[in-house]
Amino acid sequence: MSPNYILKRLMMIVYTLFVVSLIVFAITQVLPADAAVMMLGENATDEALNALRQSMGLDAPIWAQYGHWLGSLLQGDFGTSLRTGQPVGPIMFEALGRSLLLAVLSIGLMLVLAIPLGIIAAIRRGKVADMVVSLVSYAGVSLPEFVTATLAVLFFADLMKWLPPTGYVPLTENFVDGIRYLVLPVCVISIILIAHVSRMVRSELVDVLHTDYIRAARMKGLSGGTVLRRHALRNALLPTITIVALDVGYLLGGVIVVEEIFAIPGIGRQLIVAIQARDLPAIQAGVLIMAATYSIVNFVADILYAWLDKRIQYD
Amino acid sequence: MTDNTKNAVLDVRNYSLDYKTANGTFHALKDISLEIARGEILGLVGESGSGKTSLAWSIMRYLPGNARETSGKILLSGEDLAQKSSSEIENMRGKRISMVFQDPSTSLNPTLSLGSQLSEVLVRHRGLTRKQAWSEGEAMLARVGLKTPAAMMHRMPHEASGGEKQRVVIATAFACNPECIIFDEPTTALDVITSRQILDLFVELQAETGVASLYISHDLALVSRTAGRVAVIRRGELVEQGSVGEIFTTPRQDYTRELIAAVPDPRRRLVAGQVPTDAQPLVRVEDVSVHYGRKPFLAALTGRKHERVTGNRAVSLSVNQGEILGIVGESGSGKSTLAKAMTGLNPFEGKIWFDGRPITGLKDMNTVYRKDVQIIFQHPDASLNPRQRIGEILSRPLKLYGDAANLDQQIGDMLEQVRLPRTHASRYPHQLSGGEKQRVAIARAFASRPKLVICDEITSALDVSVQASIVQLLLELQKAGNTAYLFITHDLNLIRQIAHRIAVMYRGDLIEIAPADQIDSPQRADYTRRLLDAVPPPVGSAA
Amino acid sequence: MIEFLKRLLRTPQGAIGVTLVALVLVAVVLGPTLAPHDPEALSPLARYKGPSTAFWLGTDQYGRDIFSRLLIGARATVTMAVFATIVGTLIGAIVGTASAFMGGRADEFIMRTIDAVMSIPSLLFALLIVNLLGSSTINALVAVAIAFAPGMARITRSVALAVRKQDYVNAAIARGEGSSYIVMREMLPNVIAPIVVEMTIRVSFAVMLFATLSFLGLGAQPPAAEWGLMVSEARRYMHLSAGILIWPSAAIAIVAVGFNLLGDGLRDALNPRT
Amino acid sequence: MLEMNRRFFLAGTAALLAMPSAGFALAAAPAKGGTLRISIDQAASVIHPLLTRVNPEYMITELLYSNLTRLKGDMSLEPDLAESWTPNDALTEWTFKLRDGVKFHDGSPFTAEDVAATFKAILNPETASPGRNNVGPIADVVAVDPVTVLFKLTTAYADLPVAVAYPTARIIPAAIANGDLKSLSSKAVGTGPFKLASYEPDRLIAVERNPDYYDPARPYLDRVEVQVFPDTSAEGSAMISGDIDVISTLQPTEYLRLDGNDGVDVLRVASGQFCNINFGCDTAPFNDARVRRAIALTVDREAMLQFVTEGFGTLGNDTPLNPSYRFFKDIARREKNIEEAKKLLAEAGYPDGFEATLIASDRPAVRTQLAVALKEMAKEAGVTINVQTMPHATYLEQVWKKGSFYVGFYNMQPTPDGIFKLLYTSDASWNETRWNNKDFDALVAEARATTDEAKRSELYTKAQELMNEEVPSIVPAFFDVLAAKRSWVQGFEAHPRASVFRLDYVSLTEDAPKRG
Repeated sequence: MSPNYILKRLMMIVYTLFVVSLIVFAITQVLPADAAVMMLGENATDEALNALRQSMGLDAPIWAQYGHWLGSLLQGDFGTSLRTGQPVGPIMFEALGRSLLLAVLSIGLMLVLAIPLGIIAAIRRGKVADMVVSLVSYAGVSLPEFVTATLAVLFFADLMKWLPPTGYVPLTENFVDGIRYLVLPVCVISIILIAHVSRMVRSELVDVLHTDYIRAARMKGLSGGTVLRRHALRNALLPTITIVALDVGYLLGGVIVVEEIFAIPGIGRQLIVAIQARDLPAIQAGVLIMAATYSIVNFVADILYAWLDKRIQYD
Repeated sequence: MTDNTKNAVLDVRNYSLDYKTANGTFHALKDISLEIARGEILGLVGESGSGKTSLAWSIMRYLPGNARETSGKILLSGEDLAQKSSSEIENMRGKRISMVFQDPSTSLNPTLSLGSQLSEVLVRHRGLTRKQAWSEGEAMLARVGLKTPAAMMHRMPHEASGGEKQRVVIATAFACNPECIIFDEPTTALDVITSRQILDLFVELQAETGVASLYISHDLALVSRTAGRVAVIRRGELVEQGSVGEIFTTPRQDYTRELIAAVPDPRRRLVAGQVPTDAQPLVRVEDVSVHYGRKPFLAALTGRKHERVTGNRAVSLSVNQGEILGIVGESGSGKSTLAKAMTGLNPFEGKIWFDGRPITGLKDMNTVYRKDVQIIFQHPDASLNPRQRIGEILSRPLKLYGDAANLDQQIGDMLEQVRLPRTHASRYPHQLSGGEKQRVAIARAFASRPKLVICDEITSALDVSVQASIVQLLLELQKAGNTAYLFITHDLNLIRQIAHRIAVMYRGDLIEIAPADQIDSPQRADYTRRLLDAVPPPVGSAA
Repeated sequence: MIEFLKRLLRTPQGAIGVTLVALVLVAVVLGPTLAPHDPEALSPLARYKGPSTAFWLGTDQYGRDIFSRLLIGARATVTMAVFATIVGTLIGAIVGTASAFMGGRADEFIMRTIDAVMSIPSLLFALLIVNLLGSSTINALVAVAIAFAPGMARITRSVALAVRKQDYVNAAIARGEGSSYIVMREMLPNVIAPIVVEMTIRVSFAVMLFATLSFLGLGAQPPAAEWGLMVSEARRYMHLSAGILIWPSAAIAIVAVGFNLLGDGLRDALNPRT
Repeated sequence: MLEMNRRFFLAGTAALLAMPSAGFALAAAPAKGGTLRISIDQAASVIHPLLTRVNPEYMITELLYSNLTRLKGDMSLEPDLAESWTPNDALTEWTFKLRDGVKFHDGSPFTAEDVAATFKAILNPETASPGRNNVGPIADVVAVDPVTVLFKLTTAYADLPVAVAYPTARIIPAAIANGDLKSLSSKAVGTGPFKLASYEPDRLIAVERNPDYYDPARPYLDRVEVQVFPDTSAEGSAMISGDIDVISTLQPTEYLRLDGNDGVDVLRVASGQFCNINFGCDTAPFNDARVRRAIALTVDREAMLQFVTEGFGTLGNDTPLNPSYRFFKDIARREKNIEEAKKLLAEAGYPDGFEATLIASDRPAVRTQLAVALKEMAKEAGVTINVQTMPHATYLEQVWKKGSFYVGFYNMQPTPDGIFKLLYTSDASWNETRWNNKDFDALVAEARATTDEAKRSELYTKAQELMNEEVPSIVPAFFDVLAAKRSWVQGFEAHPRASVFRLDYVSLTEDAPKRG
């Protein structure tokens, strides 16, 4: 993998962020909301509003506003929230931290469950086990997160009282509680992905098991188990890296809903609140940060893949 | 092991195998009986679908779930393999009986180093530690004639050439000095010269170890010079079996005769000697070069110049009216690249003169040119749109080049012209056999009564007998329309049979062009001679 | 066609999928005629009723018949989802195929831009769009369609590229066929199959997305009987009567599973290897 | 005598009101200490005491700041920073005597200057305080001496002591009021019972006891953690699991769910909080009172009460007043009468009804419920209503105060004058209906300046009758204010005003969980 390739990918990220910034700026420009009104509230007099618009440069032409926004963005200034009057950047990044914790745990759990399921399904292809696995995965994709979340809370918290229903405790504050609060949301999020990934693993492994080199390995007298471990899994699991990375997009989406229900002050919550309150700077920052996260994750995934699979020659 | 080295190492007796499929039972092998003694090579010859590979898998005890062994037994040194437990089989595989596959690039795990793939078999069967196995492996690589064994051990498959990889596979097969090795078309995927080297290696090792070898191949010529005895298999049945001499000189069965007859033989020229080189050639290719690839990003950024991949380097040649010009060369020699350039599938530099009209690029290739220059591709299943009926496929050229009047009539004629029933018009490609598909492709090419037809390896995907008939057809069409062919192939014997002149290409360069009958003269270029040496001397000379 | 249907029904997935989807389609087509009650009629005295002979699945917070609402809602829910997916797919397919056919820098540019758009989670994207256009079923539809388009474009492109390399396309070019013929007659028919599969599976995603939008108050408008809306409204009353939540959820699940299975079935049925 | 009465009624005195309100007398002596977790249903985005807009925000500033006066559970007044107050005879000037020795959180002393500066800031348009029109017709505020403030009014105003209890009339230091007013967006400098410990608008706002609070007895709690729960069902679950001690505002459905859970007490108090259908009285067809009355006649109020409050409320009669208000007049209730409605529509020129789009914001959910129910009810009279919901922000931006047919939702105000001046008079701060009825304006204005109880109630009665006749907005039902608490919480009551919480009176029993 050449430095050439890495550089190219980095440039792609920059381009991505540029496009996203255009999109989000365009959207926030036409959102039915007046930043000044949002800030001062319904009781603001016109003088007050105009004064504020001036100071916020809202009366400048669009492109100028965009330029200004991008400029301050590059200096790490995401602007101030119209809702709380506090700088957006720090809030968003803190929130992002929490969301990432949620996301990483979810992916972890998902992999722990999805990969074995996929493998079982693949080697018992067409047998009962296979059907069971696919049923499980279908169950996962059959309900929107907000329903699964609701049911989960009803059962595990209200009924069984095993876990705290909702809320969030920073791990730094109290690790054990923090984890206990995360269990349900993490499960809800991972369920959706398990379906996708286990099916992925299954099909990949099925393909690999039909390749000549697997046959060749068996012809060397290696047992099925050894062949699976030494030869098949590695090649079958490699592609999952990319798939999982792509799923991060879907995951971040799911995180939005789950955070709303479980009252986790992650970036998803922040965005919902921001959108509901027409807090334009917050929306812009939030979307950009999400997009950036997504791109970076995929970048890392590609590098990892290229590093693990020597075959691929990138120019 | 007992001392009965006289007796057969591998002994297949009245063996029959069925496959249960959705549409009924399929008899893959019917009452097969053959023996291979120690130190003997049995060549198993058959066309695709004849069941030769099924036999290999049954011997290796690696059969799909829907396989049913209806009769007979398979004995290895007297032990009935069918009786053995799966663990016993696993202990046997790779140790007492091993296998060499057709394509080394697919039979090696792309993500494991060659060394680990070789040494794992030693660890498995000879109980060596990884370290011992590794050094042992190096020794073996040396034995199979690899120059730098130590380095080769650490290479990944994609870092080694096809020949090197196949040597590693062979080394693995011989690793535990097995009693029997099955070679499944071990050279088919390789280039002429490489396969020759692999073959030599095989013969050498075989002689050295005296392993009983079952050599499976579709290539009679090749088998004729490696095997001691030959067994011809067809539709799951052994047609006949005997020493190479008997089979090739005095075949008893018609099928065997056809097979032998079908094998291309340079001494049996199928075209009249020279075509008169008229004043102006039909096509003249002038310094045509083709490059691939775009400047990579960083290079573009830094303005650093970078070497583009070259497909053709300043190739110049000409084809006369009604001439068959053969182009031979190994894969990557740029034969097909030239063909693509001439049909506007590749951008190219240089000039092509057609009928005295200069063609400098895609833009110059007008309908007239398109009509006059047609191309036929290697794989008919790829070149015929799976979602169009034969009728529609054949109707296109007619619609494009002139008279679309009473299409059905014309299409019918076209089909008959290539010896296909008119009714095929209503069929889809996947309902036809490989040979039939290629005939359709040919019909499509000739629909526009072209002056030049470019045949890009059009027979290499087909069985010998089919190939023969296709070639037959092509020559008839050629005579009928005095069409010129640019016949691209890697099969020297074939081209020597049918071409007027032969152009030899190597790594994008045109080495030389020579009249077909003088291609074997000693003053040919060195590479040309190496090519000729590599191809097995045609059948019959063995006798 | 018949033979194709046979192939489809041979796999368990295909069989179950077809059955479920057929079930849903019946509701879509005949729903209004089958519905025993007016789906919007309030009955203050019959609120939160459990299943009974009068109300097969019980009543909701306004005393409306849940069963009738489900039947009526099938149209709003399923047709919307299907339609949104189709629109999104069409946009995607056109962009993707064009991009693949153009190749070179243009292709590069289009794909990078699509990647960029895809870096915004589709739910979030849909959220923004609906906020932009104002919450209504149609706008939700537009949002979902737009959110789907990039992904579909990507898939279409990769398939199209594979087809583009096929010799029959080369043959067509060498024959001097026009671009339109090559794209329409040679390429598209071979591109469509995998697209259809992907589309079928995405319908279930669309249903989810619609539901989620309704949950966030941005989807269909009350008193519409759109299932997602029913579920999200029901969350407030589920402690008074679980049925309000369970039945529409089950309905959604049926659609989702149905289309997923159907998609897998199609994949196998359309696959030449099987 | 009348004089006496008047003084007796109007002048608040510490002597009278210092005694703890009846509710608490019964409870055991409150234990000190402990951490209370109370939930709010939306983020407290604004903690600037003059700029708060919603109940959760009011809760936070109530913890951190003090007003001059404050409302007790029975809506009667109790002194806060003011010890007593007296008007002049014309009711155009009010004098407030302030507590001595009170300190702000930053240690600076609290004086009359601060009061004056605060009110000037509230009244300054640049501040854009929502309370600007709700603190009374104040012309000027003068600090007579450190413990005496004089309010000069533009007109006579009897309710000033109540008006200054308005949630945005929290007293802030003069230094900040005249200086960096914005700074209060992220910090808190008040005289309230608690100090700001941490502020995360969307998760948790924590406050800690203010040791220098003017009442050494209060607050009882060491710490209050205000937690944000965007999802009401989740909020309920948290209460059941004992994660939170108090739910400040409870949905009827959640009330029914929590009721009967052991360890959980559900609280309920009748209130003037209501949801209404606002007509734009200046736009057709709603500019015709007959049309408005006709639609009002289609409403089955008992059913509506069930639909929107699950029965936790009182029937409305198209005026914003109900028994929770003083001066409420029980006029004959308007009952569902489709015939009459059809007749009125015909007279108004809509014999076969008309079509209209009713807009409802998505928060709180009752708005939509009301709209959907009305849609069905109006059907019977041939009026076709299309319900359109929208995100609250969009609603505020595009519909609120502008629209001609939409759903409103309001807290109870402390006085009739408060609610009238807020919504219905021509000069109302939120003149949603553009009813602009001169007679009504006159009645309200006169009532403001009237001190005689009988006279006043007569004027308000007229006003209510007029309103009920004209129907500027349909008020089908009033909501009880609902809340829930764990049994280990003492001294918390649901407050009819819904924006008053009095957490400084709350204490925890020993069986409350010990928290950090």
